[in-house]
Amino acid sequence: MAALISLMIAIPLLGAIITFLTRTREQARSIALLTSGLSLVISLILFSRFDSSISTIQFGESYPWIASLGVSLKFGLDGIGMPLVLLSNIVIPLTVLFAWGETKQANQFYGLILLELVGVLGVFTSLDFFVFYIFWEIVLIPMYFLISIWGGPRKDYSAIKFFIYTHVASLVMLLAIFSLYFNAWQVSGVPNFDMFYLLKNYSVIESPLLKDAIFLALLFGFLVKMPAVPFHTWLPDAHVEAPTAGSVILAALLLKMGGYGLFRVILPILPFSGSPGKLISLMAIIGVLSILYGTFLALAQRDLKKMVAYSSISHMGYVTLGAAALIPLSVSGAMFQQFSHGLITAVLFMSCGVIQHSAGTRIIHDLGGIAKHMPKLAFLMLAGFLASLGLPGMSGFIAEFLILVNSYFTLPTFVILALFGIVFTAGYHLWAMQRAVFGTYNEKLGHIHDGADYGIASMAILVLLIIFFGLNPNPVLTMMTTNANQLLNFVVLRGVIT
Amino acid sequence: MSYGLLAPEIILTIVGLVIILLGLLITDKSKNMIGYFGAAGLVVALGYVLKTMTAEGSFFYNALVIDPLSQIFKLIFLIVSLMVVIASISYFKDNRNQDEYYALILLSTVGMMVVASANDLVALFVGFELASMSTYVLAGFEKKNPASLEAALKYFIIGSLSSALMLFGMSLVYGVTGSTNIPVIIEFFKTNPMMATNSLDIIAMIFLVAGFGFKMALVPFHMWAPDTYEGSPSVVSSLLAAGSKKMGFVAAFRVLVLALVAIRIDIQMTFAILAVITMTYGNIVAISQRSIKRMLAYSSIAQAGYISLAFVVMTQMSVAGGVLLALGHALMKGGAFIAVALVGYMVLSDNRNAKNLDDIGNFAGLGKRAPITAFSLLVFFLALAGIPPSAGFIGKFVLFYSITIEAVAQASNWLLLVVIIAILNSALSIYYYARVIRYMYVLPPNGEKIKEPTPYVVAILLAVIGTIGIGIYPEPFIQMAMNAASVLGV
Amino acid sequence: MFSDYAALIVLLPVIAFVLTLFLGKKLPHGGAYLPIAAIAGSFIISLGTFLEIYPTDGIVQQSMPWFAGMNLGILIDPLAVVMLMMVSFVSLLIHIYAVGYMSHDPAKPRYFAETSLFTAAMLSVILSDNILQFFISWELVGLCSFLLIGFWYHKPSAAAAAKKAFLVTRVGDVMFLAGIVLLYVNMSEIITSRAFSVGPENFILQFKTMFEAIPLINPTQLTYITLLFFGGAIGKSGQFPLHGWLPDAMEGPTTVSALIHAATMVTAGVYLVARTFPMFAATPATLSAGVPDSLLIVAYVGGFTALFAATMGLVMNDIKRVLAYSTVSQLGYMMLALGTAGAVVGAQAVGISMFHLISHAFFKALLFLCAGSVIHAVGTNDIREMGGLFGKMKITGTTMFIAALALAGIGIPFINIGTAGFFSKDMIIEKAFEYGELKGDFIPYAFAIIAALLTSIYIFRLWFMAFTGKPRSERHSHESPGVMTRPLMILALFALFFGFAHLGFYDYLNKNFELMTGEKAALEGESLQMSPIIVLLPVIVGVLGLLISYAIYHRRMLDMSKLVSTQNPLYKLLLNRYYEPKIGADIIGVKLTHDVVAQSGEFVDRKIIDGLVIDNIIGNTLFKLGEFVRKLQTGVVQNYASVTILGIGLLIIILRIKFGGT
Amino acid sequence: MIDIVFLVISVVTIFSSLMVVRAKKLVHSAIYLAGALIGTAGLFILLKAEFIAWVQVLVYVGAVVTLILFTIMLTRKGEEE
Amino acid sequence: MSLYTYLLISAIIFAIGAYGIITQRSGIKILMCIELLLNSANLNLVAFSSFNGNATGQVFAIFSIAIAAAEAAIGFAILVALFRVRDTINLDNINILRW
Repeated sequence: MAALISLMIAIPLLGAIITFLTRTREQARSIALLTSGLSLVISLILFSRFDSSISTIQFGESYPWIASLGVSLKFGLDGIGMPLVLLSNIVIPLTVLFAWGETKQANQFYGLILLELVGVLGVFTSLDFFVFYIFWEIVLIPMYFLISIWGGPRKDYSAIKFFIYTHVASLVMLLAIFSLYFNAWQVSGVPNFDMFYLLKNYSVIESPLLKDAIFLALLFGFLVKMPAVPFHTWLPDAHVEAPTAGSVILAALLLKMGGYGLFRVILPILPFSGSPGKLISLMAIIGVLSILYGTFLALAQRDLKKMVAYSSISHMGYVTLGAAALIPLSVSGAMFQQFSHGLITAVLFMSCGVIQHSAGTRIIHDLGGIAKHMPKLAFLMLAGFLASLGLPGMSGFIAEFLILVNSYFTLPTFVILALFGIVFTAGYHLWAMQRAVFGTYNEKLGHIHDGADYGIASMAILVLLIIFFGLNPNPVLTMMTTNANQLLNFVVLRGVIT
Repeated sequence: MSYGLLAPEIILTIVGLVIILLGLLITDKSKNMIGYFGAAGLVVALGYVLKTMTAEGSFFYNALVIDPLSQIFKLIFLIVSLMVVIASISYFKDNRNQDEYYALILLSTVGMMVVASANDLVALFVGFELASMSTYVLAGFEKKNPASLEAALKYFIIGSLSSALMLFGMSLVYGVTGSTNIPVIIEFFKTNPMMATNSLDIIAMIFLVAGFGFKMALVPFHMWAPDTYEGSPSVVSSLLAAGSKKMGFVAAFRVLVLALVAIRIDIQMTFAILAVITMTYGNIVAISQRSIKRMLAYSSIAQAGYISLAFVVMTQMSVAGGVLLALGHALMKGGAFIAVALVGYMVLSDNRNAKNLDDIGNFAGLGKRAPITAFSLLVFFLALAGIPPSAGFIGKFVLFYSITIEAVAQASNWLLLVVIIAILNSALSIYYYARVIRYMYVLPPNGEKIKEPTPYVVAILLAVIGTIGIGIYPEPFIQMAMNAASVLGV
Repeated sequence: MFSDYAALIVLLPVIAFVLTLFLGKKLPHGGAYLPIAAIAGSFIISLGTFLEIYPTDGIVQQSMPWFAGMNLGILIDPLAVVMLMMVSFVSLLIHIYAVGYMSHDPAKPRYFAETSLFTAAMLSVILSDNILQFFISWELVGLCSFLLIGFWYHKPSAAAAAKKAFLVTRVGDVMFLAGIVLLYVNMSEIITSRAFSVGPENFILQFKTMFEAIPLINPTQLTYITLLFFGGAIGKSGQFPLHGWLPDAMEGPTTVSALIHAATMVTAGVYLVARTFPMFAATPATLSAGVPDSLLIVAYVGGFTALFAATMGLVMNDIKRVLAYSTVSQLGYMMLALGTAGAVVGAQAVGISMFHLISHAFFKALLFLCAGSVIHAVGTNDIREMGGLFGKMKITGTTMFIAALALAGIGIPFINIGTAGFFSKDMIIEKAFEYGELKGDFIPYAFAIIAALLTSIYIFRLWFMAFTGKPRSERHSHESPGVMTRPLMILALFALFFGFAHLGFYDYLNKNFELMTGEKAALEGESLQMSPIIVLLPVIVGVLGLLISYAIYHRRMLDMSKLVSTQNPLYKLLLNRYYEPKIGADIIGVKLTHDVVAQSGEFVDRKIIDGLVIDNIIGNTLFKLGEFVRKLQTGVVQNYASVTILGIGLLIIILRIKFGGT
Repeated sequence: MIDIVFLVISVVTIFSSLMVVRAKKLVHSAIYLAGALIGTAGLFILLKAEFIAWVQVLVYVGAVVTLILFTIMLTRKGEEE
Repeated sequence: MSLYTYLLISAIIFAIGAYGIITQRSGIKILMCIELLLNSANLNLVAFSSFNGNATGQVFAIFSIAIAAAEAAIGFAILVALFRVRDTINLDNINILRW
């Protein structure tokens, strides 16, 4: 079967359309689960057939589309995209399962979730910049609706802020894509939006200033999505107001698009930019700033979900730092951090969702001792929090360890700064656990129930996966390392690092 | 000399006249059939244009030409008219004067089509006036409605002023060049570059810009547009925003682009400033509107700003982008106004004496009350905001991209700045579109679900299919636009 | 034969953990027998392995690649095997004891699951053949301690203590991690630049590889690396200044305290220094002549902690807190041994330190279990409310007295008869003296000898207050059941007689690093002839402490009320634990971090970045601008015409200016 | 001679145009408009475009001005102006 | 009589018309001013035609006169209709559509 990737994208798209048209909740959620499950199966097939030892594109597909612009529908996977495709396909069915009890406009709800899947899969697989951009933008729309229809009290503000903020960033990125495209066109005289082709021709640009401008525009597009401090303020708002499923998808998948961009686009052109040294420092500063800033802000939060949102910022800072270090293992560590954070943050947001649902509040001070009535949740939440604070044996540790250890070669100062964050990271996680989950039960909450079985089940699966990849990261780490090595061949050749 | 290529204009004229005749003969009740007749005429004309997309020809001593540029704009005009006519079948149902209405629409379409084909200033002027005058009447078609009449009056006054300005400009052009035939004029300018410093040229050009700019609703010639779009019957607003506006663009493409290139005046900067001011103004003012029609009007001004970026660099690519965006905008804006008309119908069916039919409050819960309309509006809004895959995205993409190319090629920082402003503007526009989307999908409905009348739905879906279709399969349209642009030889 | 299954030492308790966690509720005693059986299995394999490798001086090494050049592996050398046996054995006894102790707790399955995992993690620390796996297991130990200290999570104090334990040790862990980062960087530079071979059997962070590379590592870097490792050890072993969590950790069940503070977790820090001792010993001597810098610091920190913690042990009223400070103090001794003895006798110091570690494990576990038995009986932790228990709890009283003797290091010198503590602690104090003689620095010795006196005083104070005199509470108390007392008796035997194994133990452990790397690792110091008074002094202070306590707390010969009052600033300082909880938790933890840094960050984020820039400057300005520009649209058509005409005029003027012309 | 005629006609035309704007009463404006248009027709004749001049007089003066007068009549209410 | 004299007259009339449109309030007067504008354009066309020596300008002028008449008719019709519903043709008051 040749067209597995397009099939993988088409099935949820079809599923989304059918889901929109269904009338009952049962139909909607069954179809959503079925189609996302099918997509998962295909991605597992792809995963099992994937050859981790080569860095070239596998399962490539190409169909002509807009010939006059040189656009064609190109899809393919390599070690950068494959793990994220897998992650998307893991997270979405579990999100559907988690949100099994959704009653408000269920058909739209599940349909939008499936659309998100379509969008992120498209982003992670398309190899044509035009198509990439289209999927990149498509992702925004379902999320906007997820926040603004199923969101919390300030959903309007948050949804629109999310939309405009990230849209502006994408448009800036679009400008850079134009420039790349034009440049490549000038070189060859043939219009072509092929991603690798455009990136390869980046080095031909003569003006160093223009090179840096293009680079920064692309970087900006990705950093906003990640999000990195100081472009992060849309994230806490969006998370706080989004429904749990929305938060999960936002944090687990949408943020990963930014990181994906770093590896797919930024790193190949970094050595050829006008002033690589400065740009590397810039990325490193932003990375460390995000780590520390996110940590301290998380420490200041009263709302559990907001705290988790800031922890996302902090964790995504590691991705930037690892990418900026330009060491094969730090880069693969950063890729693994993306994968791992996707799983972990899903658990965290699901926990927040269950608590909100059962206790009716997420304010840490208003909770207290809920472990008494919600033992299963407390257990899984604890597991998630521990994974999030980088406990060894869970996937987050592997990623952070690789990043810290390997980034030290090129960015020692930044690594030392990042290390300071670790204690405080543990601090806010444990503080929240202690105040919200442990301690004396707050009788004001009334009698609360443990999370529903499907929610607990999906969280449990995620926790198992976190532990699995924490003990055995190789299934995804090997392919990441292969591609990181290939990416950094450029860098070494160019003499950016020695 | 065969006039076969002019068949669409001829068919529409005949159908229009027959409709007037029919109106005199048949009973008021059976007048509801006239709409279908008009639509049939439009479909035939449309089919003919589609068949002759790549045809070339020239008529009446070179006063009219058929070329890809004219054909693609005729396509736009015919599609818009068709949508408007179909929607009007519901909108003007049981109206005693609907025969005149349809006849006027068809005649104004003929006017627009003449402008699209015009190769002579006289033909251009005549077509312009034919289209304008029909639309003046259409804008004031609801004779009992003060808003409609006021809209018509304002439209008329500013419109005649602009016609006069345009005529004055044309007279100067004629005076300088001694001809009214556009190719001759261009040739003259090309061979007499010394004239470029002659202030008559500049004044003439600016008068022409003013005349066309009025139709395009460019700042500062835009003032009529919000009032007129708001006051006119929604279907007429649709025609004005989607069709008549494009007439200004095709005229500008025909005359201005060439003339300006020929005169070799470097007015890039001036046009850039006009375009930037136009889009920013449109977007900023649109933010605080409560009337959807008014909001759409301002958004239409903003879109005009984007399209007129094509004049800034005047490359084949940019003109193609402008044409594409014009095509896309015709579909999106036309569809959006028709959807607003449907909402007005819905509000009226709740309460016969309702005022402010297009108030944003009426859109609350539209997703539940009229799902097709709401979804279509969603598509239009997202497309207008330039979200892929849609006609709006493709148009903007090609356009912005062509300007970036020029910016890179000329190493021009301010051109790049123009693109950045344009891009930020298009992000800003999301703000007010999203507000309506929120009303439609987030807020609770304040009424029962309604049955959406079939004619409206057909018209809207036509636009939706076009909007998304161009977004998904843009290749033939890009080709068409490129061909059209190549006619200009820029 | 046993050594082939060495991995099972860790895996058995892990399996027991999983099974108990999920099936425990359905099994009798909360599934307690699963972990007991598993740990017994671990003990048997450890013992079997020991019996296999002891005669041949062999070691067990198994390794497999893991990710990114790291590996997972097992290393059983003398150092590891003695620890394995001790940990699995003590842990086994504590588990058995817990069957009785926890019999009334509804959350038994969770308890046994967690302790099982805890034991597994500790065993894994010991077995690791590389520093990364060591660190991972180390962290898991920390996790389990967090879970177990907060076992009664509904008690706010328990939840807070658990958090404190995790966070404070986390500070150390970050230093440890930083050390690993630095080590890794150095190692990989050595590997790439100096043709240092790393093969498929020879992984980058393996201890073996590390030790081989020691001569190639930049000495300054080596000092940093070892000090960062020691930072980790400080956190885990509760050394000053990261000692505060350990006494608070008494909020967990007493069996947990026994497990954590006697046998396992806290010793991991000492074990870390022992495990990487060759690196410590190889650091350059810049601070003091002839003493490697890192060892010097280890000695001082250990010595100071020994004394510092003992002072607080004097005044605590909570029976478990007294024992906790005692643990901190004894861990200080172990560190002191590594530092001072390391400087004079090289790698033999490991044996000296480990011997104290193991004997301490026996008597401290015994002390805790006895304390548990007492608490079980009287239902309070406060020794002021106990008294006269000896009559009712003969076994507990006797075994606890034996443990106290061992802790105080009582024995008869010259004929080498005495408790376990006598052999182990005296050796440390003697080596500290030897260090003083050789290096001219008697400060560590002074720390050690004063701490020994205080140790004796506080432990007998505890015993006399609890078991003698009149009962001070009305509560009916009774001896604990057999399942609890039998482990006490077994441990008491070890506390009494383990010391006699000291010579064999030292010999065996001395070979440790040679066995691994195949070469002699560290310097060999010649033994010094001690004067009898030095040999006698530790025992003398031990007996002196016993007598002082007897005098004050049993015979009431001195009135302590003057001293023991909150008017006395020294007493107040001690009772408030040198204000460490206040400084650590309130000022650094809450005020500085949360209130100042985090809140100002929040301010910047919400008010400046978000509020000012995004909402106000960008958002509101645009909206206001829109509202303003909107008003230009007056609705009067003449104005529209004016704008049109003015626009044309403006355009003409602009273009005229631009192009001139006629 | 032509010059004088031209001068007279142009002055009349410009004056009439100005009075279209300045006249207080609408009817006067309409009359002045007729004057201006006729003046323009005169200029047409001077330009040797007699046919256009005739069309101008017929269409403008004959039709448009009449239309204006009608409109003034239809939109007059009471004692306006 | 040079071409520029005619152009000057035409420009003056144009300016007067523009001035009227800006300042006047009565709808009818504004319409008249528009007629003036068209008239000035016609004058231009005829003048150019005469001095250029080709008849195109005159043809254009005829078209323009015819169109102007039609336009005027439509304009006045709108005014009358508006007068019926609003009872005024003072444009200052016709501003329900604004902002």
